[in-house]
Amino acid sequence: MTSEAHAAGREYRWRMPTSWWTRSRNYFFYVVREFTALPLALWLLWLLVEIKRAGDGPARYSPHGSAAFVVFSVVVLLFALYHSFTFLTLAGTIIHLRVLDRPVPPSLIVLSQFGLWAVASGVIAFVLIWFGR
Amino acid sequence: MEFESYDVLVVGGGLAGIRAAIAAVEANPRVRVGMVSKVYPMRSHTVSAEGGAAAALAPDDSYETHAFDTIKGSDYLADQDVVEAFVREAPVEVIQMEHWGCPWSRNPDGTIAVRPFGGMTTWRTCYAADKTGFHMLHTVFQTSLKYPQITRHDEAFVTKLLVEDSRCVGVVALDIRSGRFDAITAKSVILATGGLGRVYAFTTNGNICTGDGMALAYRAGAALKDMEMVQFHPTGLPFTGILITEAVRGEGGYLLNNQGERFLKRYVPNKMELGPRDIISRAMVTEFEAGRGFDGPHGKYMHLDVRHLGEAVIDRKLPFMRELGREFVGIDIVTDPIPVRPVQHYMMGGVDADISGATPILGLYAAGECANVGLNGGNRLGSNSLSECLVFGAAAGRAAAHYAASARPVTANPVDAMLWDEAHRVEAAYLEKKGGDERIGVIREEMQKEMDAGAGVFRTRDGLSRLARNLGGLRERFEKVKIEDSSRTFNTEITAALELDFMLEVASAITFSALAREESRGAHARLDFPERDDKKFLKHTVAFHTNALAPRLEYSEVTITNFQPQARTY
Amino acid sequence: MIRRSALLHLFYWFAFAQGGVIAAVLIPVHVLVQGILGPLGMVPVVDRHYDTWVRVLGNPLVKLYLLVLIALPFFHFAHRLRYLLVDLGVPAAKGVPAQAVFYGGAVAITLVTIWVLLTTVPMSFG
Amino acid sequence: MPDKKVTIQATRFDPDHDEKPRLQSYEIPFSDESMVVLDALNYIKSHVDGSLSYRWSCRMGICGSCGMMVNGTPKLTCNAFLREYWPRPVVVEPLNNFPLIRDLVIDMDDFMHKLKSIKPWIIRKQEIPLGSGEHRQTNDQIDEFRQFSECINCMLCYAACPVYGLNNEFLGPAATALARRYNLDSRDQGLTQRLPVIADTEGVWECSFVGECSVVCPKGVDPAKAIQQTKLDTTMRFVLPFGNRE
Ligand SMILES: Cc1cc2nc3c(=O)[nH]c(=O)nc-3n(C[C@H](O)[C@H](O)[C@H](O)COP(=O)(O)OP(=O)(O)OC[C@H]3O[C@@H](n4cnc5c(N)ncnc54)[C@H](O)[C@@H]3O)c2cc1C
Ligand code: SF4
Ligand code: F3S
Ligand code: FES
Repeated sequence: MTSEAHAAGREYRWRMPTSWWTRSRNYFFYVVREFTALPLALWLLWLLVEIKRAGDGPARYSPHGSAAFVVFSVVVLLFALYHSFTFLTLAGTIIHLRVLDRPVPPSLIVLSQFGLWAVASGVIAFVLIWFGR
Repeated sequence: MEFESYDVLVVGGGLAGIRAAIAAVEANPRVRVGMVSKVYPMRSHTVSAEGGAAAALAPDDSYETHAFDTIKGSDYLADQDVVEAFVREAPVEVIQMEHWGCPWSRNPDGTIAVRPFGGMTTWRTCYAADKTGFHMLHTVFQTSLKYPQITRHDEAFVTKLLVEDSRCVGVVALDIRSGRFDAITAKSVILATGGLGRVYAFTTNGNICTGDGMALAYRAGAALKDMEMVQFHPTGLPFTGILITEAVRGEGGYLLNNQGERFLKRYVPNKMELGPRDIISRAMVTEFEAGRGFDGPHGKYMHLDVRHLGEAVIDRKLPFMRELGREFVGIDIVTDPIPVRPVQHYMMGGVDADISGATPILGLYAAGECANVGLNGGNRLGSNSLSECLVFGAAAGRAAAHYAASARPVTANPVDAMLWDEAHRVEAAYLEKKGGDERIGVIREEMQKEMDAGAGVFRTRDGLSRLARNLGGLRERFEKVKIEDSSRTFNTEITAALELDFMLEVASAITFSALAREESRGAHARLDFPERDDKKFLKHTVAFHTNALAPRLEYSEVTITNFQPQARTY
Repeated sequence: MIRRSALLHLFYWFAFAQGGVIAAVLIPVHVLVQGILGPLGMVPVVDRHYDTWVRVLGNPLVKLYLLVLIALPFFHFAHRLRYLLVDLGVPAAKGVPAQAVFYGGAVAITLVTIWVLLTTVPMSFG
Repeated sequence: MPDKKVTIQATRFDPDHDEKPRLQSYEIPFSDESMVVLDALNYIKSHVDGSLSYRWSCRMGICGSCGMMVNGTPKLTCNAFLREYWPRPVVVEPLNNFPLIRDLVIDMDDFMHKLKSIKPWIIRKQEIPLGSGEHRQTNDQIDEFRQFSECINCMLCYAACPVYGLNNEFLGPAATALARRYNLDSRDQGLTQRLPVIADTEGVWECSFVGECSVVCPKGVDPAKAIQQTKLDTTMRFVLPFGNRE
């Protein structure tokens, strides 16, 4: 009788179809966002192999370079950018900072995240190329 | 059929009802309280109140001025002892709400801020942006969840009061979800069922405001007081009737006619936009008649202009108004004037109750908009109603808990029979009836149109007599109503029928009370009797239910303490 | 007080968030330079030549960096893929065994990375 | 446009007679540009089929009772304009992810329990007496939690959240937002009492930040933000050296 004690037997139970994520664009992009983990993981494993190969000796050392690998990397890059973009944007909604007792607007946080990303990418690219001469 | 029993049963989960439930528990922690509501409590119509709640909190304010403003606003029909008690309690209740978490808007020093409101001589309306009722309702509702003594019956529709030897011992409620009738008994019952705006076509009130509690009490033998006093708010959006809060004028908005003129200078020159609602509504209708209104697809309207306030003020103080403008009219109030016209808004009349909410029926109390404790008289001042729900909700809760402590328990025997009778009455009238060809929706719409035409801003004997006749006709047609829904589960057609039944009841109480008051006072403006007549009508109209359409009318004295009636000019 | 099992989720989430930042900030440029520009010969890259690659890999700071770059994101990936499986209708991915597999996997990859980094090129501060 | 019509397809389900829900089509006059989906339902109930059941009250987007799926998206029907769908038919279904009681009416019990479980009231170690007046609170302090206090309990966010759809035990968006509303209120001291519920296994950790809850929220509450912030705050309490681990 109280709302706490209703018999729920006669209700129709809604079931989520497993294909729920194909039903709206937002859901689809969410699944893509989560899926970025897989290609990124594979690429890091490749990097690990590349490091391991440094033990092969000067004569037998052969870095990855096939066309297939480049194509794979291009695909991974797209996923990686999508991951970075979504992750850094969303972080802006999470981080709740106060400076001088005033909340920092989320847009500023997002901006600084992207700034950090740009700087880090620049430095890393420089190092990778500079020491490769 | 089940049988639940409480010490105190509250009918209504709005601001008044929940405040009463908490007050009962705080008065006596051993009291078991039941709370019945036909919608989940946070859906109650209190949620739509925008402007604020009045309390003499500001340092430059005083109880006397709040009392005087309220009494003058009521056109001297308020009971002055009630008003005096009210103005003292209101600040306490506002602070109590603050302690429960209500996000009142604040002054820079962190104290509760106040804003100006119509008919108030100083700033005394506490507000939570422009969603005051929403925040207050959610605050009390969420706070009520912490009391294990309170048991809720959500989505249960009260169809009848159980009265035994002129003592109220509970209610019969239809559990909407299961379609089952239950007797819920209690040593005392508090009605807090809100207003009746839906008897009008053009109203700010929600779908649930159908005057149920008033009709329930009326049929049980209690009286309805001052039912002719129906408030029309000057600024509703045409078509939807959505309210544009008085706070818009409080914050400095202008009312303009089609000449671009602040026409209120002819009606309330000293107050302008901050005049009381009844006078401004009449001024607008008068201007319409003189051809100075705008013409729209939904009738005439005026402009409410806030453009000069600037975007920053609007976003800080009136964000919900901007949202409503954008969503429901497709305008941005920062750059466009808002179309508005008078709209039914509030019921000053209601169940005749004393200062503690007690009615002449033993164990039956009433609070909030469904009650008439004598606070509002002929015209309620904006923002007094939310405070009224708090002050008199709490008073009724305490009085009911006190009464319950000494009352003898309710016996099952007559209750069972009454439950059975009531369940049969409703089933025979709606579920099992054969034949009938009238649609609920059609009768309701006709009633609403009739009420708008006959019992609106201005009234005449002819109009009211015609309305009375037509209500009689509608009552007959209602007997032939057809229910298409045969299900027991969540049958909202039955509840709509029950509501229409109640509305026809209160509509006739309004009509006959208005017909008998041959003067103009407060919201009751008779074109055939344009003057106030203190000799004959400084009295409350008290209507009793009869078996005929017309009630039996009596009159009772108005309590006057410190403020002698004067002419009411602004 | 938070329950122990919930506390575990707190640490998973913490690792997920840290790994996510690392992945977001560091990975794209590595993929671009080492996976695309280098192999296409558009710029010289350190891992395209045995000598430069070995010289850099000997640096302990580089080793530490590579550990962070490779290992931490796997805690992020493990978390995401586990939740993705749940979302796609594999409730078993919630259970303790699945937690052991996914986060255990990330730990395993961390260990392998450490092993590779320690065994391939000896440390040198040159 | 005197004769404009609009087709409404509404879910019908009566547990007394039906195994499962079905759609019923109604063609009704589209007489005014400002008509909303709820007006269409009201027209049907008043003039075509009195047995259609649904909830509504305020018609101004504040009572939170009229949430339904409109063409597959959770919406307040009093705020969903027909002109945005016309001339295509408008499909009106009950909110996803909830048990269905009747036609367009869903079962709210689960949320009512969850709401209570997060203790949505001010908790203080020491009450201050009424006589000593109000707590001082600046508008800045209110801004901390204002957004999360705007929730009208309309359940659109629950209907949009796939995680809730898969697991009804999940505390979910609105309840977490309300918990955060109280935790951020300068008058409240109840965080440690709420943590065991919000930071439980079925609490914030279940959320995988789909974010759709915030997209559909009609009041800008951003419950997704409330959840992620709760994750971060709670985590910091445990991992920072001087965090309060109570
Ligand atoms: C748009 C709008 C704006 C307003 N703004 C202001 C303002 O700024 N300031 C101010 O002071 N006042 C304002 N008012 C007036 C004020 O909001 C109301 O008078 C007040 O909220 C009424 O509260 P209540 O508790 O009496 O009733 P309600 O909040 O209407 O609650 C009624 C309760 O009774 C229950 N109920 C009704 N019938 C039954 C039944 N048969 N069985 C079971 N339960 C039943 C309902 O479910 C509901 O829970 C405004 C009103 C409107 C419409
Ligand atoms: S958070 Fe938004 S969508 Fe969810 S219930 Fe509250 S108002 Fe509705
Ligand atoms: S949609 Fe659901 S998964 Fe989280 S961010 Fe919102 S609660
Ligand atoms: S009817 Fe109240 S929110 Fe739509």
